[in-house]
Amino acid sequence: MSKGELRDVTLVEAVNMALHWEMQHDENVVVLGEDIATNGGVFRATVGLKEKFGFKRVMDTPLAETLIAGTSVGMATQGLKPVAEFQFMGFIYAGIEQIVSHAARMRNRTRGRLHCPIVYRAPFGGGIHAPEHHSESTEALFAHIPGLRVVIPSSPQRAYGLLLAAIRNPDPVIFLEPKRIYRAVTQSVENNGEALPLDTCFTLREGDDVTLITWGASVTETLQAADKLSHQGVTCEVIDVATISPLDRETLLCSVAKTGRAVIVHEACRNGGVGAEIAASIAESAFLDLQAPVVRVTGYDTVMPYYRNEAAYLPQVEDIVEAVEQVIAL
Amino acid sequence: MSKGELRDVTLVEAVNMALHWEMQHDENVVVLGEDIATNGGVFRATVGLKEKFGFKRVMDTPLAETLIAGTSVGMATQGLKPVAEFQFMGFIYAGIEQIVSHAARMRNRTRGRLHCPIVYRAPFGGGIHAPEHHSESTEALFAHIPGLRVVIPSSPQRAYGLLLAAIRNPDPVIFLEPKRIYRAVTQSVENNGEALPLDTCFTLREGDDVTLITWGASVTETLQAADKLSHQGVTCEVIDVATISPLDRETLLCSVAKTGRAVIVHEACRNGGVGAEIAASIAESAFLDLQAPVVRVTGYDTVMPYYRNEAAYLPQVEDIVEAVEQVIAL
Amino acid sequence: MRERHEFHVDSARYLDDHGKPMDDLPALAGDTGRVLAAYRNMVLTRTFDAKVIALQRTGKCGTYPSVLGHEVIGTAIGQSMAKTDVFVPYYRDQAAHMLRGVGLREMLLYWGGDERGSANWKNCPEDLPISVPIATQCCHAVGVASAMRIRGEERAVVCCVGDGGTSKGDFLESINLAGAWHLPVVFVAINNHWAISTPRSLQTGAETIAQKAISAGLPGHMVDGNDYFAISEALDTALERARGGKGATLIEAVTYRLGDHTTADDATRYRTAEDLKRAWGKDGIKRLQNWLHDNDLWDAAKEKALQADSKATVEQAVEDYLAIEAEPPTAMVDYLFETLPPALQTQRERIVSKYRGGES
Amino acid sequence: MRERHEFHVDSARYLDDHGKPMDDLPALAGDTGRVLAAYRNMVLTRTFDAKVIALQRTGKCGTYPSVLGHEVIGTAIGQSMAKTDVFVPYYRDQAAHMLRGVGLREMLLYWGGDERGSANWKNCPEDLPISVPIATQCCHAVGVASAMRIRGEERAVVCCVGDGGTSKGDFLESINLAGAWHLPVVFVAINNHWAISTPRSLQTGAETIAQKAISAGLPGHMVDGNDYFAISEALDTALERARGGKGATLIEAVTYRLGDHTTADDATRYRTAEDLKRAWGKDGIKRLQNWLHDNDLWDAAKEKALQADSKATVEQAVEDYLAIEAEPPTAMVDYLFETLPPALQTQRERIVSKYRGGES
Ligand SMILES: Cc1ncc(C[n+]2csc(CCOP(=O)(O)OP(=O)(O)O)c2C)c(N)n1
Ligand SMILES: Cc1ncc(C[n+]2csc(CCOP(=O)(O)OP(=O)(O)O)c2C)c(N)n1
Ligand SMILES: [Mg+2]
Ligand SMILES: [Mg+2]
Repeated sequence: MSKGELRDVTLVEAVNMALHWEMQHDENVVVLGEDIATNGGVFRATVGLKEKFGFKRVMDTPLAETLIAGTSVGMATQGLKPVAEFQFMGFIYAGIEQIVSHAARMRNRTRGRLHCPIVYRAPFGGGIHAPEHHSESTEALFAHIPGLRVVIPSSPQRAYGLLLAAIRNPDPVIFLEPKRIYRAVTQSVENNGEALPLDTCFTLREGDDVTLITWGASVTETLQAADKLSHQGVTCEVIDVATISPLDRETLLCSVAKTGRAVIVHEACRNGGVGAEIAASIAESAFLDLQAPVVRVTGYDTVMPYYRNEAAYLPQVEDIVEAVEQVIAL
Repeated sequence: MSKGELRDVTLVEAVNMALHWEMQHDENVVVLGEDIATNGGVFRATVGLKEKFGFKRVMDTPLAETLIAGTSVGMATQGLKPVAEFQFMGFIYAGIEQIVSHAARMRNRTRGRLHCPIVYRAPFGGGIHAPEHHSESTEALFAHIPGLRVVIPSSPQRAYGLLLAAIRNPDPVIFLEPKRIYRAVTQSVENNGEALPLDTCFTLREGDDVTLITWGASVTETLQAADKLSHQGVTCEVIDVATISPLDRETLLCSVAKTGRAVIVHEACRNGGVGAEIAASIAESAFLDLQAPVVRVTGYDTVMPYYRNEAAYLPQVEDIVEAVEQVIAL
Repeated sequence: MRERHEFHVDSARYLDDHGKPMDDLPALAGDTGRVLAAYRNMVLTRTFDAKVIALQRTGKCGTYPSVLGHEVIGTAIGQSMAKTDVFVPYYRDQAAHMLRGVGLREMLLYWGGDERGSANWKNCPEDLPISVPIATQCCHAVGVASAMRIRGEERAVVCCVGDGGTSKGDFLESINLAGAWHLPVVFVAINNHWAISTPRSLQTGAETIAQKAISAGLPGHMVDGNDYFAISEALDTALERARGGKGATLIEAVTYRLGDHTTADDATRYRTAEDLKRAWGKDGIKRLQNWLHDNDLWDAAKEKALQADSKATVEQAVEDYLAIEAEPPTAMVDYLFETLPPALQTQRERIVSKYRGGES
Repeated sequence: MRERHEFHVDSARYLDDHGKPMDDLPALAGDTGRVLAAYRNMVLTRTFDAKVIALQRTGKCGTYPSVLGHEVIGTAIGQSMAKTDVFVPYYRDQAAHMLRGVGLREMLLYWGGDERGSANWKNCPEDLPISVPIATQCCHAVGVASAMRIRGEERAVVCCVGDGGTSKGDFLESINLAGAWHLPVVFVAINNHWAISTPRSLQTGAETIAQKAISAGLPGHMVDGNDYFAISEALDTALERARGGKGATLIEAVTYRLGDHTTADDATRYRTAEDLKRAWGKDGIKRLQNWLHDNDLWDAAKEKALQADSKATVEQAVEDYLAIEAEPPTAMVDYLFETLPPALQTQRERIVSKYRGGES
C-alpha cells in the first residue's frame, strides 16, 4: 500500500476514515443502518459518506434490526460487502436470528457457494451516562457462535486497521466499538488502507510478573493499573485481545508461560463472559506454568445500572491493582 | 405435599405431567406456543392440556417467536405464569430481545413493582436426525444474561421436579429439554407436585478419582463412560449441573476438592460454552486442589452438521474416557 | 373471474390550525371540566419539559427526549383511559404519565439515571415502565390484554409507539395477534414525522400508518394529533370498543416532533427551519387555547395563573428530585431476582466491602 | 372533517374446479409449449414427492416436507422467472427448484442430511438455499433486490413464504422495506391453510393474506394457487413490474396442503377427512390435465408416457443419491470460514485422528 496522509484522529474518526477508504477503493462496499446517511450516525461514525458515495451506497433503513441484519445477508450473497450499523449494541438482539442462523452459516450451508462478507458494527459498553440498554457489552454471545468473528478495537490505529480487515474479510464480523473511548484520545493514524491481522492479539506493554488480558474500553483502566503497579515494582504485560473470536490463544499462552500469572479484565458481567473462555483455556493449556490462579476482574453478574450508579458496576483501576496484588502474593 | 400416583414415564411425559399438575393447582398458569394446543406440541409435551383447561389457558399462537417471548412478558406483569414453548431451541433467537431486554429485567427495572414469572421451554440438542436448526444447544447465550435462570433436566424425575420449580419461581427461567433423551428411558415419577431446588447440582454417582461434570443429553454418555472407567478401577463422581445459571459452584468445588480432577462434558461447541465458565471457576477457586488441568469434552467449534455427520460432532463415550485417562495420568 | 376486496381507513379532524371548528364538535367538547383539565395538563407538560431540558444542559439530568408536540396526544390518552386500564408507554409519553399519576419526581429520577423512577407508581401500579427498545412494548401490550381476556375483565390497554416503531416486527406481530385474538387493546402510533433523523417517508411506502391496521384485520383511524377533540373522540370510541370485547384498534395520531430527538441530538442537521416553523403553526396547545378563548372559557389572567401554578409544581418536583440520594450500589444486585441466588452472594459482599456498607 | 382512504386487493381465477374456463383465459394459455411443460413439471414433482416420502419411511431419507398441493404454484414460479432472476425459496418449493435447475439428486441430498444438497446449483448459482427458520428468507430477498437496485440491473427476486410465515416480523419488516425502497421483488405467500396444525384462521384476523401488502404500500393480489393460468399471469405481471423498476408485489397464492406437514407430522390429529377430500376436489394438476384434454392437447397415451418418464427420472436421481458417500467429518469445519482459523486447527486435527484421516 502507498504511503497515506497522517491524521490525528479519535477512535470514532478512525472508524469513519476506514469506511471512507474502503468505500472509495471497493465499489461493493455499502453502508446501511438507522440514521447513518443524512445524519451521519448518532455517533458521527458515518458522517460524510452519503455526500461522497450517495444514497445508493449509504442507506438509511427503516427502524427494524431484524431487517438490517437479514437484508445484509441478502446483499452479501450478491457480492456486496455491507457494513451494517446497529445504533447501540443493546439493539442488536432483534438481529441475532439473522446473524446466528444465516450470516454465520451461509458459507457452511452452501459449501462455499454463497458467503457473507458482512461487518455488523455496533457501539458498545457503558460509562457514557446513557439510558437503559445503551451500555451493553454482550460480546460473549457472539463469540460463542461458530462462523462469526468478533473484533473489538481499543485505539484509533487499531480501529482503522481492524475495520479495514473486517470489511475485506470474506466472512461475517461483529465489530464492536467501545463508545466510552470513542473520543477519549487522539492518535496519529496513517490513512494508507493498511489492514491489521484478524487473528492476533496485540501486546501493548511487555512485562514479566503478570499478564493482564483485556479489550475494549477496559484497556484504558488496565494500562493505568499497569502504570501504577510499575511504581510498586511489578511489571505487567498488557494484551489487548482485540480479536475476541476466533481467539488467538497462542499469544496469550506465550505470555503466561513467561509471567506465570494472568488477570483478565472485562466490562461484561463475569458469568459466561469471554473471560471465562480465556481463563479456562489458560488454566487448561498452561497448567504447569501457572503460579497463581487466573483471576477475572469484571462487571458484576447483573444488569448495568442506570447512570447514577454505573461507575460502581464498571471495573476500576483499583480493582485491577488489587487483583494483581492478589495473584502476585501467591 | 400429599403422596401422589406413581407413573413410569419418559422425560417428555414428565414434562407433560408437571404441566398438568401445575395448571390444575394454579389457575394463573397458562401455556402458549406454536402447535401446542390442538396438536399437543410437535413432541407431544403439551398433549391433553387444551382438552382439560380449554383454549383460554392453552393458546396456539401465530407463528412469531418475538411475539411469543414478548406476550409472555405482558401476561406475567398481570400475575399470570406463562409457560411458553419455542418449538425448537433453534427458533428461540427471534425471542432473544424480549427475553434479554425485558423478561430478565422487568423486576430490576421496576425495583420489584412488576416481575416476570415466565418459563420459556424449548427442546434442545442434537442427535435426532432432524434438519438444520433443529439441533442447537446454545444454553451459554442465556447463562450469560443476568436475571435469567437456565435449567436443564436430564431425567424424567428431574424434568418433573425442576419444571414445577421453574413455573413456581417468580423470575424467568429458560427451561431446555434434551430432546435426544425425551423418550430414551422411563423412570418412576411420583405425581405429587413436589418441586426440586433450582440452585443445586445433582450428584448422580459418587467417586474419588475424578469429577465428571455434565448436563442434558450428555449425561447419558457421561454415565456410560463412568461405568466403563469403573471397570478400569477409576471411580468417577458424576454431577448433573441441571441448574446452569445461576450456577451452584459449591457442589462442584466440593467434589473437586475431593477428587482433584475435573472433566466437563457438553454438547454445545467449546468456545465460550458453559463449560468455560465452570472450568474457569474451578481453576480459580480450587487452584490448590487440582492435580490436573480441567479438561473439556465438547462439540467442535462449528455448526452442527446435517444428520449424516451429526454423530461425528457429538461427544462420544470414548471421548470422555480418553479425557479422564488423560487427567488421571497426571 | 376477478373479485375486489375493499378496505379503508378514516381520518378525522375538528379544529383548524387556529382552533376554529371545521365541523360539529363531538359531544365531549361540551364537557368543560374535561377540556379545561386537558388544557392544564398540556401546559404543565410543556413547562415540565422545558425544565428537564434545562436540567440536562446543566448536568443535572441525563439524556432526555422532549415531549414537545406530543402534549395533546398524551393528555387525551391520560384522560380517555380508566384507572383500571393499563398503559403501555414508550419514552415520549410524559403528558399521559402525568394523568396516570406517575410523579413528576419519578419521571425526573428515571431520566436522571435512577431506577426508582419506574418503581413507586402507586396510582397506576400495573402500568408498564418506559420501554427503550423501540416497539418491544407492543408485545407486552397484547400480553396484558390477553390476561384481561383470559380473566374476562372489562378493561383495556393503551399502547404507544412511534412512527419509526411501526416498522419493527414487534409492532407488526403484535397488531396481528390483537386482530387474531380480538384483544382489548388500543395502539396509538404517534406519527411525529421523524424517527431521529429518518423522515416518515423513508420509514414506509404506505401512504398512512393507520393502514397497517388492515394487515391485521383491525380498524385503523388517522387523527390529527394536535386536535384534542379528534384524538379524544377516537380514543374514547376505541377504548369503549375494546372494553366491550369488540377488539382492538389502531389509531395513527399525526403530529410533529417540535424538539430535537433527545438532548443528545441536533435536528438542524437533518431538517429545515421552515419545516419546523410550519409545524409550530399547527401546535395543538395553542389551538385549544384559542378555542377556549373563543368559547369564553379562558382569559389572560387564567393563563397567567396556570403558568405560575405549573412552574411551581415543576420547581417543587425538581427540588424533591435533587434531594434524593443515589441508591446504594448494592441495589444493582438486590432487585435482579426475588431472592439473591447464592451465586451472587459473594459479588454482593464485594460491593458492600468496596463501598463501605454499600453506600455509594 | 372526515376523509376516507381506500385500498383494495384483487383476487383472480380462470379455471373452475374441473378445469373449465370461467372467463377468457390470459394470453399465456395460447403458449402451448409453456402449458405442456408446466404440466410435465407438476407431474414430475408429484412423482418425486411420493418417492421421497417412501425413502423416508424406509430410513433412506430424513424428515421431509411434502410438496403435495404446491406443485402448480412452484411450477408457475419456475416458469415466470428468468434465469437471471434470483429465487429465494422456503422449504416446500420443490416444483420451482426443478425448473430452476436444482438437481433432484441435490434435493435428495439436502433432505438426506447432506449439506452438499445446497452446494452445486450450477444452473442457478445465485439462488438462495432453503431457509428453515420461517420467514427469515424474506429479509434476504429484499437484500438481494437491494443489490440489484444499487447496481441498476433489470432483474428481480421471487421470495416464497407460507401463510404461517406471514405472521413473523421478518416477512412484515421485509415487505415494508420493499415498499419503502421500491425494490424489484415479488413475494409469494403460499396460503395452504395450515402452519403445521395451526389453521389460517388462527394465524391472523385479516380476511386475506394479500391485504398485508397494504401495510407496506404495495399492491396485493390473491390468486387461486391451483389455477395455473391465474398464478402464472399474476407472476408474469409482477415480475415485469419489478424488473421495470416499478416496485414490489405481494401475491397470495391460495391452495391446500394435501399431505402431512412433514413426514414427522400426523395431520389426522388436527384436521378432518372431509376437509382434505374437499381440497383434493380442487387439485390443480387434475384441473390442468382436464383443460389439456378438453383442448386436445393431452390423451391417455401421453399421460402414460409422462408417468413412466417421470418415474424413470426420479429413479435415476435416487440411484445417484444413494450412491454418494457421506462427506468426511472434517467437512464440518472446512466450510465454516474461507480459511480455517488457527483456533480451529487443533480441533480439525482431532477430527482427522479420530476418524482415521477424516473419513466417516
Ligand atoms: C430497537 C431499537 N433500535 C434503535 C433504537 C434507537 N432509537 C431510539 S429512538 C429511535 C427513533 C424512534 O422513532 P419513533 O419510533 O418515530 O419515535 P419518536 O422518537 O419519533 O417519538 C431510535 C432509532 C432503539 N431505542 N431501539
Ligand atoms: C422461526 C421458526 N419457528 C418455528 C419453526 C417450526 N416450523 C416449521 S414449519 C412451521 C409451519 C410453517 O407454516 P407455513 O409458513 O404456513 O408454511 P407451510 O409449512 O404450511 O408450507 C413451523 C412452525 C420454524 N421452522 N421456524
Ligand atoms: Mg417519530
Ligand atoms: Mg401454510
